[in-house]
Amino acid sequence: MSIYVEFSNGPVEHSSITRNLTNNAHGAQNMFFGAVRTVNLGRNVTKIDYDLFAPLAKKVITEICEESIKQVGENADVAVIHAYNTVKIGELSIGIGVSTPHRAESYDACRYIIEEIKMRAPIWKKEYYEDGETEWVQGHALCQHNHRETA
Amino acid sequence: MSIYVEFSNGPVEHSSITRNLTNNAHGAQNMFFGAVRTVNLGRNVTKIDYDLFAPLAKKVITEICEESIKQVGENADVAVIHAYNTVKIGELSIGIGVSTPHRAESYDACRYIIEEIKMRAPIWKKEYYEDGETEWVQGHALCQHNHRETA
Amino acid sequence: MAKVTIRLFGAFRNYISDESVSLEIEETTTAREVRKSLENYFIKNAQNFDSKIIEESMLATDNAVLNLDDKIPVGETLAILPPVCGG
Amino acid sequence: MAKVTIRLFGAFRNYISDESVSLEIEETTTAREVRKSLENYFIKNAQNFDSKIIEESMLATDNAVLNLDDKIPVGETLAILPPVCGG
Repeated sequence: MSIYVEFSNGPVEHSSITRNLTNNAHGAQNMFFGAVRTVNLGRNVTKIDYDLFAPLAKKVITEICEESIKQVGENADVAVIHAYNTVKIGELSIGIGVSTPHRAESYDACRYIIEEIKMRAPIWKKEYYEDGETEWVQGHALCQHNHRETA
Repeated sequence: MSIYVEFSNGPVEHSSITRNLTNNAHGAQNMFFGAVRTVNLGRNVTKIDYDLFAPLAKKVITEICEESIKQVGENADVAVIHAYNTVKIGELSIGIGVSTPHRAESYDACRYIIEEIKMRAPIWKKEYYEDGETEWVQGHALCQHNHRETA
Repeated sequence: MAKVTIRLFGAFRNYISDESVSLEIEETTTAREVRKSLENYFIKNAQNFDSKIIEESMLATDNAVLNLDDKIPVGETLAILPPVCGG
Repeated sequence: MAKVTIRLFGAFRNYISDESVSLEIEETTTAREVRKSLENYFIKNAQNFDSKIIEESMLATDNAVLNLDDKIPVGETLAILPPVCGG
Protein backbone atom coordinates (compact mmCIF):
# COMPACT_ATOMS: atom_id res chain seq x y z
CA MET A 1 0.00 0.00 0.00
CA SER A 2 1.34 3.41 -0.93
CA ILE A 3 -0.18 6.88 -1.11
CA TYR A 4 1.29 9.73 -3.11
CA VAL A 5 -0.36 13.16 -2.88
CA GLU A 6 1.14 16.18 -4.57
CA PHE A 7 0.24 19.61 -5.96
CA SER A 8 1.38 20.87 -9.32
CA ASN A 9 2.05 24.54 -10.08
CA GLY A 10 0.20 24.63 -13.41
CA PRO A 11 -1.33 21.68 -15.24
CA VAL A 12 -0.98 18.03 -14.21
CA GLU A 13 0.71 15.66 -16.66
CA HIS A 14 -0.67 12.18 -17.34
CA SER A 15 2.81 10.76 -16.85
CA SER A 16 3.12 12.13 -13.33
CA ILE A 17 0.33 9.73 -12.33
CA THR A 18 1.28 6.74 -14.47
CA ARG A 19 4.89 6.74 -13.26
CA ASN A 20 3.68 6.38 -9.67
CA LEU A 21 1.89 3.07 -10.32
CA THR A 22 4.60 0.43 -10.43
CA ASN A 23 3.42 -2.39 -8.17
CA ASN A 24 4.11 -5.70 -9.95
CA ALA A 25 1.52 -7.48 -7.82
CA HIS A 26 -1.23 -5.22 -9.20
CA GLY A 27 -2.90 -6.28 -12.44
CA ALA A 28 -5.31 -3.34 -12.63
CA GLN A 29 -4.85 0.42 -12.90
CA ASN A 30 -7.74 2.85 -13.02
CA MET A 31 -7.09 6.54 -13.57
CA PHE A 32 -9.18 9.65 -13.66
CA PHE A 33 -8.10 12.99 -15.10
CA GLY A 34 -10.05 16.22 -14.98
CA ALA A 35 -9.48 18.61 -17.87
CA VAL A 36 -10.53 22.22 -18.36
CA ARG A 37 -13.42 22.29 -20.81
CA THR A 38 -14.19 24.98 -23.38
CA VAL A 39 -17.72 25.46 -22.09
CA ASN A 40 -19.07 25.39 -18.54
CA LEU A 41 -22.71 26.13 -17.79
CA GLY A 42 -23.09 27.71 -21.22
CA ARG A 43 -20.17 30.15 -20.94
CA ASN A 44 -17.00 29.98 -23.02
CA VAL A 45 -14.09 29.39 -20.66
CA THR A 46 -10.52 30.36 -21.60
CA LYS A 47 -8.69 29.18 -18.46
CA ILE A 48 -9.11 28.41 -14.77
CA ASP A 49 -7.08 29.59 -11.81
CA TYR A 50 -7.01 27.07 -8.97
CA ASP A 51 -6.58 28.20 -5.39
CA LEU A 52 -5.87 25.63 -2.70
CA PHE A 53 -5.13 25.60 1.00
CA ALA A 54 -2.14 23.32 0.71
CA PRO A 55 -1.56 21.89 4.22
CA LEU A 56 -5.20 21.03 4.84
CA ALA A 57 -5.77 19.91 1.22
CA LYS A 58 -2.87 17.48 1.51
CA LYS A 59 -4.19 16.12 4.79
CA VAL A 60 -7.78 15.77 3.54
CA ILE A 61 -6.80 14.12 0.25
CA THR A 62 -4.47 11.72 2.07
CA GLU A 63 -7.33 10.77 4.39
CA ILE A 64 -9.61 10.21 1.40
CA CYS A 65 -6.98 7.94 -0.16
CA GLU A 66 -6.67 5.99 3.08
CA GLU A 67 -10.44 5.55 3.23
CA SER A 68 -10.56 4.32 -0.37
CA ILE A 69 -7.79 1.79 0.25
CA LYS A 70 -9.53 0.51 3.37
CA GLN A 71 -12.77 0.10 1.44
CA VAL A 72 -11.20 -2.10 -1.23
CA GLY A 73 -9.34 -4.36 1.17
CA GLU A 74 -6.03 -2.59 1.90
CA ASN A 75 -4.06 -3.86 -1.13
CA ALA A 76 -3.96 -0.72 -3.28
CA ASP A 77 -1.56 2.02 -4.35
CA VAL A 78 -2.91 5.52 -4.92
CA ALA A 79 -1.51 8.67 -6.50
CA VAL A 80 -3.30 12.03 -6.60
CA ILE A 81 -1.98 15.25 -8.08
CA HIS A 82 -3.98 18.49 -8.14
CA ALA A 83 -3.03 21.64 -10.00
CA TYR A 84 -2.85 25.12 -8.52
CA ASN A 85 -2.60 28.44 -10.36
CA THR A 86 -3.41 28.53 -14.06
CA VAL A 87 -4.74 25.60 -16.09
CA LYS A 88 -5.74 26.28 -19.70
CA ILE A 89 -8.31 24.66 -21.98
CA GLY A 90 -7.52 21.00 -22.59
CA GLU A 91 -4.97 20.89 -19.78
CA LEU A 92 -5.42 18.73 -16.68
CA SER A 93 -6.42 20.06 -13.27
CA ILE A 94 -6.37 16.74 -11.44
CA GLY A 95 -4.99 13.25 -11.89
CA ILE A 96 -5.92 10.20 -9.81
CA GLY A 97 -4.39 6.76 -10.24
CA VAL A 98 -5.21 3.58 -8.34
CA SER A 99 -3.64 0.16 -8.78
CA THR A 100 -4.99 -3.02 -7.22
CA PRO A 101 -4.64 -6.77 -7.86
CA HIS A 102 -8.00 -6.93 -9.70
CA ARG A 103 -9.98 -4.40 -11.68
CA ALA A 104 -13.21 -3.83 -9.74
CA GLU A 105 -11.32 -2.41 -6.77
CA SER A 106 -9.32 0.00 -8.91
CA TYR A 107 -12.47 1.50 -10.44
CA ASP A 108 -14.25 1.73 -7.10
CA ALA A 109 -11.39 3.38 -5.23
CA CYS A 110 -10.67 5.83 -8.06
CA ARG A 111 -14.32 6.87 -8.20
CA TYR A 112 -14.54 7.29 -4.43
CA ILE A 113 -11.49 9.55 -4.41
CA ILE A 114 -12.76 12.03 -7.01
CA GLU A 115 -16.23 12.22 -5.45
CA GLU A 116 -14.82 12.92 -1.99
CA ILE A 117 -12.22 15.42 -3.22
CA LYS A 118 -15.00 17.42 -4.86
CA MET A 119 -16.90 17.52 -1.56
CA ARG A 120 -14.12 17.84 1.01
CA ALA A 121 -10.84 19.17 -0.36
CA PRO A 122 -10.18 22.90 0.26
CA ILE A 123 -9.74 23.82 -3.40
CA TRP A 124 -11.42 26.59 -5.37
CA LYS A 125 -11.54 27.62 -8.98
CA LYS A 126 -11.90 30.94 -10.74
CA GLU A 127 -13.09 30.70 -14.31
CA TYR A 128 -11.99 33.20 -16.96
CA TYR A 129 -14.46 33.74 -19.79
CA GLU A 130 -14.09 34.82 -23.39
CA ASP A 131 -15.94 38.06 -22.66
CA GLY A 132 -13.29 39.08 -20.12
CA GLU A 133 -15.32 38.34 -17.02
CA THR A 134 -14.21 36.03 -14.23
CA GLU A 135 -16.06 34.11 -11.56
CA TRP A 136 -15.25 31.95 -8.54
CA VAL A 137 -17.22 28.77 -9.17
CA GLN A 138 -19.98 27.95 -6.69
CA GLY A 139 -19.14 24.86 -4.68
CA HIS A 140 -20.05 22.61 -1.77
CA ALA A 141 -20.05 24.05 1.76
CA LEU A 142 -17.50 22.23 3.88
CA CYS A 143 -18.53 20.40 7.00
CA GLN A 144 -16.51 18.92 9.86
CA HIS A 145 -16.22 15.63 8.07
CA ASN A 146 -12.64 15.13 9.15
CA HIS A 147 -13.50 15.56 12.80
CA ARG A 148 -16.15 12.91 12.56
CA GLU A 149 -14.01 10.51 10.57
CA THR A 150 -11.02 10.70 12.87
CA ALA A 151 -13.01 10.86 16.11
CA MET B 1 -17.48 11.04 -30.93
CA SER B 2 -14.38 9.15 -31.97
CA ILE B 3 -13.27 5.54 -31.60
CA TYR B 4 -9.66 4.40 -31.85
CA VAL B 5 -8.93 0.66 -31.68
CA GLU B 6 -5.43 -0.67 -32.21
CA PHE B 7 -3.20 -3.64 -31.42
CA SER B 8 0.32 -3.35 -30.12
CA ASN B 9 3.09 -5.86 -30.88
CA GLY B 10 4.40 -6.12 -27.32
CA PRO B 11 3.33 -4.05 -24.32
CA VAL B 12 0.94 -1.11 -24.45
CA GLU B 13 2.26 2.29 -23.34
CA HIS B 14 0.22 4.59 -21.12
CA SER B 15 0.98 7.45 -23.50
CA SER B 16 -0.55 5.67 -26.48
CA ILE B 17 -3.92 6.00 -24.74
CA THR B 18 -3.51 9.45 -23.21
CA ARG B 19 -2.44 11.02 -26.49
CA ASN B 20 -5.69 9.87 -28.10
CA LEU B 21 -7.90 11.83 -25.70
CA THR B 22 -7.76 15.43 -26.84
CA ASN B 23 -11.35 16.64 -26.97
CA ASN B 24 -11.50 20.14 -25.45
CA ALA B 25 -15.22 19.79 -24.77
CA HIS B 26 -14.57 16.82 -22.47
CA GLY B 27 -13.78 17.57 -18.82
CA ALA B 28 -13.41 13.95 -17.74
CA GLN B 29 -11.05 11.14 -18.73
CA ASN B 30 -11.23 7.67 -17.24
CA MET B 31 -8.63 5.08 -18.13
CA PHE B 32 -8.05 1.46 -17.36
CA PHE B 33 -4.80 -0.41 -17.85
CA GLY B 34 -4.25 -4.11 -17.35
CA ALA B 35 -0.76 -5.14 -16.26
CA VAL B 36 0.89 -8.55 -16.04
CA ARG B 37 1.09 -9.53 -12.38
CA THR B 38 3.81 -11.57 -10.69
CA VAL B 39 1.32 -14.08 -9.31
CA ASN B 40 -1.82 -15.54 -10.88
CA LEU B 41 -3.86 -18.19 -9.10
CA GLY B 42 -0.93 -18.90 -6.81
CA ARG B 43 1.67 -19.48 -9.53
CA ASN B 44 4.66 -17.22 -10.19
CA VAL B 45 4.29 -15.78 -13.66
CA THR B 46 7.29 -14.54 -15.66
CA LYS B 47 5.54 -13.33 -18.83
CA ILE B 48 2.41 -13.75 -20.93
CA ASP B 49 2.07 -14.33 -24.66
CA TYR B 50 -1.11 -12.87 -26.10
CA ASP B 51 -2.75 -14.38 -29.15
CA LEU B 52 -5.52 -12.50 -30.90
CA PHE B 53 -7.66 -12.94 -33.99
CA ALA B 54 -7.06 -9.43 -35.29
CA PRO B 55 -9.86 -8.75 -37.81
CA LEU B 56 -12.64 -10.06 -35.59
CA ALA B 57 -11.08 -8.61 -32.43
CA LYS B 58 -11.01 -5.17 -34.02
CA LYS B 59 -14.61 -5.49 -35.11
CA VAL B 60 -15.83 -6.77 -31.74
CA ILE B 61 -13.93 -4.14 -29.72
CA THR B 62 -15.17 -1.38 -32.02
CA GLU B 63 -18.74 -2.61 -31.50
CA ILE B 64 -18.20 -2.64 -27.72
CA CYS B 65 -16.93 0.94 -27.89
CA GLU B 66 -19.98 1.97 -29.93
CA GLU B 67 -22.28 0.35 -27.38
CA SER B 68 -20.54 2.13 -24.50
CA ILE B 69 -20.81 5.50 -26.23
CA LYS B 70 -24.49 4.97 -26.94
CA GLN B 71 -25.10 4.06 -23.29
CA VAL B 72 -23.60 7.29 -21.99
CA GLY B 73 -25.39 9.58 -24.41
CA GLU B 74 -23.24 9.65 -27.57
CA ASN B 75 -20.81 12.39 -26.52
CA ALA B 76 -17.69 10.34 -25.78
CA ASP B 77 -14.30 9.57 -27.29
CA VAL B 78 -12.82 6.11 -26.77
CA ALA B 79 -9.38 4.60 -27.34
CA VAL B 80 -8.54 0.92 -26.83
CA ILE B 81 -5.16 -0.72 -27.42
CA HIS B 82 -4.52 -4.41 -26.77
CA ALA B 83 -1.13 -6.09 -26.82
CA TYR B 84 -0.24 -9.22 -28.78
CA ASN B 85 2.85 -11.40 -28.44
CA THR B 86 4.98 -11.06 -25.32
CA VAL B 87 4.15 -8.86 -22.32
CA LYS B 88 6.41 -9.12 -19.28
CA ILE B 89 5.77 -8.57 -15.58
CA GLY B 90 4.71 -5.02 -14.85
CA GLU B 91 4.10 -4.25 -18.52
CA LEU B 92 0.66 -3.41 -19.88
CA SER B 93 -1.51 -5.80 -21.88
CA ILE B 94 -4.44 -3.43 -22.44
CA GLY B 95 -5.21 0.26 -22.26
CA ILE B 96 -8.67 1.81 -22.40
CA GLY B 97 -9.36 5.54 -22.34
CA VAL B 98 -12.71 7.31 -22.38
CA SER B 99 -13.34 11.04 -22.36
CA THR B 100 -16.76 12.61 -21.80
CA PRO B 101 -18.06 16.03 -20.74
CA HIS B 102 -18.65 14.85 -17.13
CA ARG B 103 -17.04 12.19 -14.98
CA ALA B 104 -19.78 9.61 -14.27
CA GLU B 105 -20.06 8.75 -17.96
CA SER B 106 -16.31 8.29 -18.37
CA TYR B 107 -16.16 5.77 -15.52
CA ASP B 108 -19.25 3.88 -16.69
CA ALA B 109 -18.16 3.58 -20.32
CA CYS B 110 -14.60 2.58 -19.40
CA ARG B 111 -15.89 -0.13 -17.07
CA TYR B 112 -18.34 -1.46 -19.65
CA ILE B 113 -15.59 -1.76 -22.24
CA ILE B 114 -13.21 -3.87 -20.13
CA GLU B 115 -16.00 -6.16 -18.92
CA GLU B 116 -17.24 -6.80 -22.44
CA ILE B 117 -13.76 -7.24 -23.91
CA LYS B 118 -13.07 -9.96 -21.36
CA MET B 119 -16.27 -11.76 -22.41
CA ARG B 120 -16.38 -11.17 -26.14
CA ALA B 121 -13.04 -10.27 -27.72
CA PRO B 122 -11.19 -13.15 -29.45
CA ILE B 123 -8.01 -12.84 -27.41
CA TRP B 124 -6.12 -15.56 -25.52
CA LYS B 125 -3.19 -15.65 -23.17
CA LYS B 126 -0.49 -18.18 -22.45
CA GLU B 127 1.20 -17.78 -19.09
CA TYR B 128 4.85 -18.69 -18.56
CA TYR B 129 5.75 -19.77 -15.03
CA GLU B 130 8.95 -19.65 -13.02
CA ASP B 131 9.14 -23.44 -13.02
CA GLY B 132 9.35 -23.47 -16.83
CA GLU B 133 5.78 -24.62 -17.45
CA THR B 134 3.28 -22.79 -19.62
CA GLU B 135 -0.48 -22.76 -19.80
CA TRP B 136 -3.23 -21.25 -21.95
CA VAL B 137 -5.46 -19.49 -19.44
CA GLN B 138 -9.01 -20.80 -19.11
CA GLY B 139 -11.54 -18.28 -20.39
CA HIS B 140 -15.13 -17.54 -21.30
CA ALA B 141 -16.80 -19.52 -24.08
CA LEU B 142 -17.84 -17.18 -26.88
CA CYS B 143 -21.44 -16.92 -27.91
CA GLN B 144 -23.10 -15.27 -30.91
CA HIS B 145 -23.42 -12.01 -29.03
CA ASN B 146 -22.57 -9.97 -32.09
CA HIS B 147 -25.27 -11.59 -34.13
CA ARG B 148 -27.85 -10.74 -31.53
CA GLU B 149 -26.62 -7.20 -31.04
CA THR B 150 -26.57 -6.33 -34.70
CA ALA B 151 -29.72 -8.25 -35.64
CA MET C 1 -16.71 -31.07 -51.72
CA ALA C 2 -14.70 -27.94 -50.98
CA LYS C 3 -11.59 -27.15 -49.04
CA VAL C 4 -11.83 -24.90 -46.01
CA THR C 5 -8.94 -23.42 -44.08
CA ILE C 6 -9.41 -23.02 -40.35
CA ARG C 7 -7.04 -20.80 -38.38
CA LEU C 8 -6.08 -21.99 -34.91
CA PHE C 9 -5.92 -19.80 -31.80
CA GLY C 10 -5.05 -20.13 -28.15
CA ALA C 11 -4.92 -23.62 -26.71
CA PHE C 12 -5.36 -25.27 -30.14
CA ARG C 13 -1.75 -24.32 -30.73
CA ASN C 14 -0.79 -26.79 -28.01
CA TYR C 15 -1.70 -29.64 -30.28
CA ILE C 16 -0.10 -28.95 -33.63
CA SER C 17 2.54 -26.49 -34.70
CA ASP C 18 0.68 -25.27 -37.78
CA GLU C 19 -1.24 -21.99 -37.67
CA SER C 20 -4.13 -23.49 -39.59
CA VAL C 21 -5.72 -26.73 -40.67
CA SER C 22 -7.30 -27.53 -44.05
CA LEU C 23 -10.34 -29.79 -44.22
CA GLU C 24 -12.46 -31.17 -47.05
CA ILE C 25 -16.10 -30.29 -46.35
CA GLU C 26 -19.43 -30.42 -48.11
CA GLU C 27 -20.30 -27.04 -49.52
CA THR C 28 -23.66 -26.86 -47.74
CA THR C 29 -22.54 -27.98 -44.34
CA THR C 30 -23.03 -26.16 -41.01
CA ALA C 31 -20.61 -24.77 -38.42
CA ARG C 32 -21.56 -27.71 -36.19
CA GLU C 33 -20.49 -30.23 -38.84
CA VAL C 34 -17.23 -28.44 -39.53
CA ARG C 35 -16.45 -28.33 -35.83
CA LYS C 36 -17.07 -32.08 -35.69
CA SER C 37 -14.70 -32.65 -38.64
CA LEU C 38 -12.10 -30.53 -36.90
CA GLU C 39 -12.48 -32.58 -33.73
CA ASN C 40 -11.89 -35.76 -35.75
CA TYR C 41 -8.84 -34.17 -37.35
CA PHE C 42 -7.35 -33.37 -33.94
CA ILE C 43 -8.16 -36.78 -32.51
CA LYS C 44 -6.30 -38.32 -35.44
CA ASN C 45 -3.36 -35.90 -35.67
CA ALA C 46 -2.68 -34.52 -32.20
CA GLN C 47 -1.28 -36.12 -29.06
CA ASN C 48 -3.42 -36.05 -25.91
CA PHE C 49 -6.23 -34.09 -27.55
CA ASP C 50 -9.10 -33.34 -25.16
CA SER C 51 -12.42 -32.95 -26.98
CA LYS C 52 -13.71 -30.66 -24.23
CA ILE C 53 -11.95 -27.71 -25.83
CA ILE C 54 -13.82 -28.26 -29.10
CA GLU C 55 -17.16 -28.28 -27.32
CA GLU C 56 -16.40 -24.87 -25.81
CA SER C 57 -15.07 -23.37 -29.04
CA MET C 58 -16.86 -21.50 -31.80
CA LEU C 59 -16.17 -21.11 -35.48
CA ALA C 60 -15.92 -17.61 -36.85
CA THR C 61 -15.24 -15.64 -40.00
CA ASP C 62 -13.21 -12.43 -39.92
CA ASN C 63 -16.44 -10.59 -39.19
CA ALA C 64 -18.56 -12.69 -36.89
CA VAL C 65 -18.84 -15.68 -34.62
CA LEU C 66 -20.97 -18.34 -36.35
CA ASN C 67 -23.96 -20.00 -34.78
CA LEU C 68 -23.63 -23.77 -34.77
CA ASP C 69 -26.51 -24.04 -37.22
CA ASP C 70 -25.18 -21.39 -39.60
CA LYS C 71 -24.20 -22.51 -43.09
CA ILE C 72 -20.48 -22.25 -43.66
CA PRO C 73 -19.76 -19.32 -46.00
CA VAL C 74 -18.07 -20.65 -49.14
CA GLY C 75 -14.55 -19.54 -49.90
CA GLU C 76 -13.85 -17.78 -46.62
CA THR C 77 -11.09 -18.69 -44.24
CA LEU C 78 -12.55 -19.70 -40.89
CA ALA C 79 -11.14 -19.58 -37.37
CA ILE C 80 -11.72 -21.85 -34.39
CA LEU C 81 -11.98 -19.78 -31.21
CA PRO C 82 -11.52 -21.38 -27.79
CA PRO C 83 -12.87 -19.65 -24.67
CA VAL C 84 -11.46 -16.10 -24.51
CA CYS C 85 -9.63 -14.23 -21.79
CA GLY C 86 -8.44 -10.90 -23.15
CA GLY C 87 -7.63 -7.78 -21.23
CA MET D 1 -7.32 40.08 23.68
CA ALA D 2 -5.15 38.35 21.09
CA LYS D 3 -4.42 38.84 17.44
CA VAL D 4 -5.42 36.15 14.96
CA THR D 5 -4.43 35.97 11.32
CA ILE D 6 -6.99 34.52 8.93
CA ARG D 7 -5.91 33.46 5.45
CA LEU D 8 -8.37 34.11 2.64
CA PHE D 9 -9.25 31.68 -0.13
CA GLY D 10 -11.43 31.54 -3.21
CA ALA D 11 -14.16 34.14 -3.51
CA PHE D 12 -12.92 36.07 -0.46
CA ARG D 13 -10.13 37.28 -2.72
CA ASN D 14 -12.74 39.19 -4.70
CA TYR D 15 -13.17 41.63 -1.86
CA ILE D 16 -9.71 42.65 -0.75
CA SER D 17 -6.32 42.23 -2.33
CA ASP D 18 -4.59 40.97 0.82
CA GLU D 19 -3.98 37.25 1.29
CA SER D 20 -4.98 37.43 4.93
CA VAL D 21 -6.76 39.55 7.51
CA SER D 22 -5.72 40.19 11.13
CA LEU D 23 -8.36 40.53 13.81
CA GLU D 24 -8.30 41.25 17.55
CA ILE D 25 -10.21 38.50 19.33
CA GLU D 26 -10.84 37.31 22.85
CA GLU D 27 -8.60 34.39 23.66
CA THR D 28 -11.47 32.13 24.66
CA THR D 29 -13.75 32.81 21.76
CA THR D 30 -15.32 30.29 19.34
CA ALA D 31 -15.07 29.78 15.61
CA ARG D 32 -18.58 31.18 15.33
CA GLU D 33 -17.55 34.43 17.01
CA VAL D 34 -14.44 34.80 14.88
CA ARG D 35 -16.47 34.25 11.76
CA LYS D 36 -18.84 37.00 12.92
CA SER D 37 -15.90 39.36 13.51
CA LEU D 38 -14.61 38.54 10.03
CA GLU D 39 -18.01 39.31 8.57
CA ASN D 40 -17.98 42.70 10.28
CA TYR D 41 -14.48 43.33 8.97
CA PHE D 42 -15.59 42.64 5.40
CA ILE D 43 -18.76 44.69 5.72
CA LYS D 44 -16.61 47.61 6.83
CA ASN D 45 -13.64 47.19 4.48
CA ALA D 46 -14.92 45.59 1.27
CA GLN D 47 -17.12 46.90 -1.51
CA ASN D 48 -20.33 45.00 -2.30
CA PHE D 49 -19.68 42.34 0.31
CA ASP D 50 -22.41 39.70 0.43
CA SER D 51 -22.72 38.09 3.87
CA LYS D 52 -24.07 34.89 2.28
CA ILE D 53 -20.54 33.73 1.55
CA ILE D 54 -19.59 33.97 5.25
CA GLU D 55 -22.57 31.85 6.26
CA GLU D 56 -21.43 29.08 3.91
CA SER D 57 -17.78 29.26 4.93
CA MET D 58 -15.88 27.44 7.65
CA LEU D 59 -12.83 28.34 9.67
CA ALA D 60 -9.96 25.88 9.67
CA THR D 61 -6.47 25.33 10.95
CA ASP D 62 -3.78 23.71 8.81
CA ASN D 63 -5.03 20.35 10.06
CA ALA D 64 -8.78 20.47 10.37
CA VAL D 65 -12.00 22.28 9.65
CA LEU D 66 -13.32 23.78 12.91
CA ASN D 67 -16.81 23.26 14.24
CA LEU D 68 -18.58 26.55 14.84
CA ASP D 69 -18.60 25.86 18.58
CA ASP D 70 -14.92 24.90 18.73
CA LYS D 71 -12.64 27.15 20.75
CA ILE D 72 -10.16 28.99 18.59
CA PRO D 73 -6.69 27.48 19.08
CA VAL D 74 -4.37 30.18 20.44
CA GLY D 75 -1.42 31.25 18.30
CA GLU D 76 -2.36 29.37 15.15
CA THR D 77 -3.00 30.98 11.80
CA LEU D 78 -6.54 30.28 10.68
CA ALA D 79 -8.11 30.08 7.24
CA ILE D 80 -11.60 30.97 6.06
CA LEU D 81 -12.82 28.39 3.54
CA PRO D 82 -15.72 29.17 1.20
CA PRO D 83 -17.64 26.31 -0.46
CA VAL D 84 -15.20 24.07 -2.33
CA CYS D 85 -15.10 22.82 -5.91
CA GLY D 86 -11.85 20.99 -6.54
CA GLY D 87 -11.14 18.38 -9.16
